[in-house]
Amino acid sequence: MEIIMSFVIGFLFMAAVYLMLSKSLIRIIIGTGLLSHGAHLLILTMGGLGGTAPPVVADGVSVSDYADPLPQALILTAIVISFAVTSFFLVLAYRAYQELGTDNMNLMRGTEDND
Amino acid sequence: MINLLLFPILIPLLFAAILLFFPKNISLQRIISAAAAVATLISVLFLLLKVKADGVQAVTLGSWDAPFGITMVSDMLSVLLVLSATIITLFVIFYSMPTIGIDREKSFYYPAVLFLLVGVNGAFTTGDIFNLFVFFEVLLMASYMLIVHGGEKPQLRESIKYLLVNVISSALFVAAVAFLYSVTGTLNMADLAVKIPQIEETGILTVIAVMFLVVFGFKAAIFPLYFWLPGAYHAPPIPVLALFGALLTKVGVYAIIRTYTLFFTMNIAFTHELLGIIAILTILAGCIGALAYFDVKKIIIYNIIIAVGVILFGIAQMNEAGIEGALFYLVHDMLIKAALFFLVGIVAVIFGTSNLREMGGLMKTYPVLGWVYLIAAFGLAGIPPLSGFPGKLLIVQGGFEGPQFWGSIVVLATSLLVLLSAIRIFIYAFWGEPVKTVPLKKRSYYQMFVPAVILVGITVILGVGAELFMPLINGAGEVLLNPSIYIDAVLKE
Amino acid sequence: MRTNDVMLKTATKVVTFIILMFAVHIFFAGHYTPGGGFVGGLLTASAIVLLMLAYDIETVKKIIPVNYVMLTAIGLLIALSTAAASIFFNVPFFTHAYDYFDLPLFGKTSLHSAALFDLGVYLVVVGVTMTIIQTIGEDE
Amino acid sequence: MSLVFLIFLPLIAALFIPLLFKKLGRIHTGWFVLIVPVILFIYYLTLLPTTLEGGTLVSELSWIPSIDLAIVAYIDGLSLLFSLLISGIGALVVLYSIFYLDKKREQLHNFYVYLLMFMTAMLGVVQSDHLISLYLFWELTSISSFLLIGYWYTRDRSRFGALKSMMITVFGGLMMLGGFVLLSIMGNTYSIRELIAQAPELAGHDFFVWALVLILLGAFTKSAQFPFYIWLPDAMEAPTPVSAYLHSATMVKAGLYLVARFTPIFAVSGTWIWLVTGVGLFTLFWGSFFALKQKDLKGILAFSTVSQLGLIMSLLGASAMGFHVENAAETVFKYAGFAAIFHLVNHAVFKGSLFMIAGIVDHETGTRDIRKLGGLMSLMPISFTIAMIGSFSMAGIPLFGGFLSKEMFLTAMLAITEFDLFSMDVWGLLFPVVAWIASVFTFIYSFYFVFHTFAGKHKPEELPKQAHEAPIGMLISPAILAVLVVAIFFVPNFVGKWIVNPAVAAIQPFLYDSPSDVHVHVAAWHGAITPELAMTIGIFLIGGLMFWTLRKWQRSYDAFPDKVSLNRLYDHFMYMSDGGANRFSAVYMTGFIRSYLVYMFGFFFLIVLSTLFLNEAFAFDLTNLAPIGFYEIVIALALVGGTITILAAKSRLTAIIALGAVGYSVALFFVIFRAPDLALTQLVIETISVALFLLAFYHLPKSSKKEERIGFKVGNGLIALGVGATMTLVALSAHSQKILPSISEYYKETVYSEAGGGNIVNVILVDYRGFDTLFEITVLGIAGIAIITMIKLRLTKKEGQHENK
Amino acid sequence: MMMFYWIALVVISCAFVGLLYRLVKGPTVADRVVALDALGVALVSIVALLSLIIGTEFFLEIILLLSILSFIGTTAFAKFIERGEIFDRNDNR
Repeated sequence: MEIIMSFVIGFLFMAAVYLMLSKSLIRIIIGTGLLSHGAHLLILTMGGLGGTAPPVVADGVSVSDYADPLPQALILTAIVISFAVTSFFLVLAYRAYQELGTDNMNLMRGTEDND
Repeated sequence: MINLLLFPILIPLLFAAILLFFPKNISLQRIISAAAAVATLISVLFLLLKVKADGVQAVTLGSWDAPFGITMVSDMLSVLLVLSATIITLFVIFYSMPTIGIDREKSFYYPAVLFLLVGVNGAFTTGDIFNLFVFFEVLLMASYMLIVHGGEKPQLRESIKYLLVNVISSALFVAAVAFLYSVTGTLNMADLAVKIPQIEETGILTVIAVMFLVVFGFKAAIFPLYFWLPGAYHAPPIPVLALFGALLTKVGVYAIIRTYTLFFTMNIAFTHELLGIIAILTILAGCIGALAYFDVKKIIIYNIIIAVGVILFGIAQMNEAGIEGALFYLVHDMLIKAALFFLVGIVAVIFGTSNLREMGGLMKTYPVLGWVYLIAAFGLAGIPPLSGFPGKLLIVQGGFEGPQFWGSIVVLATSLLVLLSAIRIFIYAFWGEPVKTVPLKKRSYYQMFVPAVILVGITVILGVGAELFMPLINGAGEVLLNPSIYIDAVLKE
Repeated sequence: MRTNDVMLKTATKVVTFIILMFAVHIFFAGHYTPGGGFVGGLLTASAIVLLMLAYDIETVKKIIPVNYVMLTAIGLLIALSTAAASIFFNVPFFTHAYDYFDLPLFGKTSLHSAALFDLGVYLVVVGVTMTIIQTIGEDE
Repeated sequence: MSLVFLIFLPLIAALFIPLLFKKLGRIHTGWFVLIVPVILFIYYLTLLPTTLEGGTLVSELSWIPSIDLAIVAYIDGLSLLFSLLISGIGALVVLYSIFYLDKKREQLHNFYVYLLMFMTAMLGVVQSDHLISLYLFWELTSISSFLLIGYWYTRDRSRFGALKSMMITVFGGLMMLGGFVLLSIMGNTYSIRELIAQAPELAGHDFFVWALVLILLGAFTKSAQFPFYIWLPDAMEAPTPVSAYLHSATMVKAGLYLVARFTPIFAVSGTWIWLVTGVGLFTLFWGSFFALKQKDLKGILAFSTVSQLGLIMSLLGASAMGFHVENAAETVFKYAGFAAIFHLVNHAVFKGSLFMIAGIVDHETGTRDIRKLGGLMSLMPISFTIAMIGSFSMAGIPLFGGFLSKEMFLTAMLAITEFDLFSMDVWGLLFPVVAWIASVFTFIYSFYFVFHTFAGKHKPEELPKQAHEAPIGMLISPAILAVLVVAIFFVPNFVGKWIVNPAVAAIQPFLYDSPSDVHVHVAAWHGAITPELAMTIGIFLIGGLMFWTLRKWQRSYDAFPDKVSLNRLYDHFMYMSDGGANRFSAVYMTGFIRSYLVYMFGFFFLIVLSTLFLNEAFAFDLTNLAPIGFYEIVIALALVGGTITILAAKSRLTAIIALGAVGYSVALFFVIFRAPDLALTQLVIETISVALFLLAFYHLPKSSKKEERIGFKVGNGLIALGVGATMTLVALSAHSQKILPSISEYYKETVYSEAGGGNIVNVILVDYRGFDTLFEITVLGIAGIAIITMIKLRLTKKEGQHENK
Repeated sequence: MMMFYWIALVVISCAFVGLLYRLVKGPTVADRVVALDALGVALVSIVALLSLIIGTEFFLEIILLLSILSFIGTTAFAKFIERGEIFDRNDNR
């Protein structure tokens, strides 16, 4: 399963990068969303997918059956943080559109005033 | 007080949370934020004494044994960086008061600065690789807020790029942590340092090490990952720029230093050679930028990149001179960059522009500013006996002793370009025929000038009185060169 | 345009309480079964959002007169002080204390300082989520 | 008195200058300043007997003992000679400047602070025994020279000259520092004396030639040797007292000092001898040749200085030959070292006076253009006399000090032809020939300088001011120097014994144990027509003839194209450093985030993939895998399908909904892989995110239909493929090389017993790793206030608040 | 019994895919909303079936949560269609 997941994750990263290279801001933000999905799944996969019971103490489950709880905790933290960042990014995009009147990144050239 | 080393993180956090209750009361915001920075500073000084007396301090949070809970570790390196960061934040708060504008002050500006300090201090102190990620996010989130604070057009435009790059680097960070966890099964840095040498197949670890280099390189703005920096740093107002320029890239640099000396040492011939080459390229790329633009802010901004290269070059040598030089230079660079940004900020305010070509003749009206700037510029370029020199000397020595002979020559030669870029500001803004300036109230001028002068004064002391600091730098270098000190402090309590 | 949304409003009154109850449950259950302050907080926020949907922002502000930024700050302070309490006992930061008690009605219950920390998390989550939704909602 | 303190005496005095200038503005500040060099000069004079005996003095001020940095003042014959020059000429220059610079119009406090700073720097350079303190003072001389040249900072030429001199000399200084560090690594000490003591061992070291070349770069740039001399003519923008002091008598001699000081270490090397002698001689020729092209009085002097410095440099190079010759102290090879020092003294004296005269001419006539000058002889008789003495000494005419040293120079050059090491026997003949030609030109430009200014027709209509003799005060200093020029001719051996011999002994310790061993007798007449005398006579004849016909052929200098000159090279470098860098930077700093991302992602996957394969880290292991279930495959397909939908989506709404679908699939993965907490959180967050997406993008216009170019798309696709492949490959390898057990077993075992909880994930979050959570909610909190400020605080409407506008 | 669960799962999955198609394709927003609501129900069933298959009770919270979210989501969407905005600033305008 881990092998399939590795490919899925690679695919997610690929799609994310492709989207981030496009000029539309919303596609870029969607790309960041995919990127974090990929990263979260990666942690889970790297922790091993072999557990047969959720990591919640229950009767009749031996310790080795639990799924690895540490990656799950890490993912939880990472999810929350990427949620914060994504919301910020969305509002930023919203404000940028209000001020700059575009969501096209090509029209948002920087201050690199090459004189 | 076993928790002493947490105070530099918790005090600003506490005060920042308190500040959220009355955003509109400016005077209270100012007083409390300054008080927070002072209190933090005091706690850092105590911590410094403690570390100096008793060696590396470590506390494992929640009383869980070392690899299982999160460990916070204060060795001399991290204390020094925390100290510099706190000093700079304190001065930035003072400098902000006359410059940042009432509207910004009413909109959670000071809490954001304190949150940034929380993140920076935390990143310097943590002993856990995932916790490092969390602190990175704290400081990044605060920096996102500060960079867009005010919502001016360039700010909005540049913060999108800044944000995007950092989101990518965060995702890669998480991925890299996942890989590392997969191979080693642990997250604690000291534990990693114990476990990594047990692994015989170093190949995959080398790959992971390179990934971490890329991840931290995004933050540290190494070649070719620095492209986001010039635009992003150009957008926000000067105090924020000073804060960013002095602190943010240094966190990335610190992370590289920590990981590359503590546990990614299994394949030095590959990883550190690579680091050295990248460092040299970073210096060169920074030099091109520093010379290319006639904009006071940009010139100093690109000098950040150059300094990053110089520091990493010292680290890449992995010998005593190189590492100690890099550490000295790191501390120096944080202070001098803040000071320089303060100074060019005043210049930009006086002229109402940051374009060098529209400046001139300031020497007639503000001679003292000119002299202070000149001293800072020479300090930046590493002219003895100012603070840039001892570090650079040691780095060059390290390079000559190490494998990268040519690197040292490049470091030396590019010092000239650094000097040229910094002196160009002097020649264009201070010399030449006077041009029209924006009238500036004496009071607000001094409110800006005094913090700048004190910071420059500190760098001068750091250079002339370098002997006072050398034991600290030595102590920091010793831990980096002998990871066992760090490991023992964390794992055998 | 005024629309007739009595159905929605009536349903909301009931559902909001169900959601809130569920949120409280999930918050307290977190230590032993899936859940915790984070999900609890988000659910609470969803309940408030539902209210906002059914009524309007001003009304909801009147019903729940809370400054969400302050709520966030309070949450942060609670979490921080729970963790920091250990400083006064000179044990490492974040050292939790817990014990089992026999309470009437509840039976054997564990009281855990971690729950207090989780309360901080809960408040922050509610505060932040609502801050975001409210500011965007008002700006439209 | 501590020597180090004396070095810093001028700098300490400088601190009081602004105060004196402000409070006692009526008295020219220069009078206070004058005290300092006079005190120093007198003190250094009292040290002469010590060095005559070969004695030395040391004093140390530690700076950073931990890394062995200190300021060590060390006086031997060589240092003392230079110290005397610095303080002596310094005193005369200050005296001169009192009359030269107007106390009302000039910013004297700045001027004298710079000048005193320079004095400290220069004393430091020549007295440092410690390599790093030498470097420190070396850079300080560059800086003070920068400030002095840029003294009239509103003039474009001043700023240009200041920057140019600093760029070139600091470059040399940095290279020299590199050489110093190499030396210190080789010898494990920063002390020059100790390095000299272990000179033989150093020669075998790998770094030896490197150190040699780097240090020479420092010396050549400072002493304006070819091709680095170009800064010196531009430095003439400085006030004339500065030119007299820094750019003829002292600072430019720092390079000579450096070569002299390091001769004992490097003399063993043929590279050293070739480089120093060759470059010196070529510079001598080049400078003297182009001096005649100049139209500016100070320009002529600048080129003359370049050429004279070359002369001394070549002598110093030749002096190193003594190391390779058996019993050199008894042969003709002994002359070079002595001649070098002797000429250095002579040059300082006559060139100082000439600069002062040039200043006087400038001051009294308002121009330095030699084409406008002429016939000043009758108007300014005293100046003319002084100028003539100086010029004749420079030309090497008897009765003036320059004759003696010039003749010794020819002797030394002739001696080279007899030297049979380092292929000198083949090329050696070139040296006297070049020396002779250069001397001819020296002769011509000396005459050119003095006679085209003072003789010929007076052209008052071309002069900005009515010319008349300078005030007496201004003439004192040059007159003193002129007297010295003559005096040296008559008592050369007195000067030799007290000043030159101790210095020579310091340069050539391999020849002499103490100054008293130096047996060089200077005489104007050797009792017969020696080859060198014949050469001198030849110089006079040919030189005289050519000067006579100067007007006819001087114009041929214009044939030298400006485009290929070294100045152009510098200008080009400076252009490259701004305009060029700007254009180059514009190529990649496009401001488009896409380009930046392309570089970054490209770098990322290239570096990681190459690391993966270079280190043979790729591994693929099928053991230890979780079984593949049917349902997992379905979800994976759903996820991939959702992603493809996003990629292909034409409308935003579709893309957003598809993102939601992907998020829900991820949540289902969490369900399947036994992570209920994650699934819960993911579900709520995904829902809220989708809502936020819709909210934020509800206002956007319809996305533009303009498609990106196919080339871009392919490029993007390749980059994306690279990153994706990297992640997959590394993930496979990392998973296949799970080597150590995870720490999470601990959590499973202790969660109930020690942490008092049942949900391990939650307990990790609030307890084991609660610290993470604390700062995770901090991040959330910051995001909250960030969003609220972003929406509420809008400064753009208020224009002109920020300097970006 | 397990067999039954699996069959149910497959059937619901098919429904799921169909609903997804409707969600993406539209053509009207109303179609999408209905699809979304039905998707929520399908998702609830899927998770429920899965937890039966795995044999754990810890997914019950997920089910409850999903239904709540689906309710709120549908409501929000419905309102969006009707009013053109999701939140009212003030009802009594």
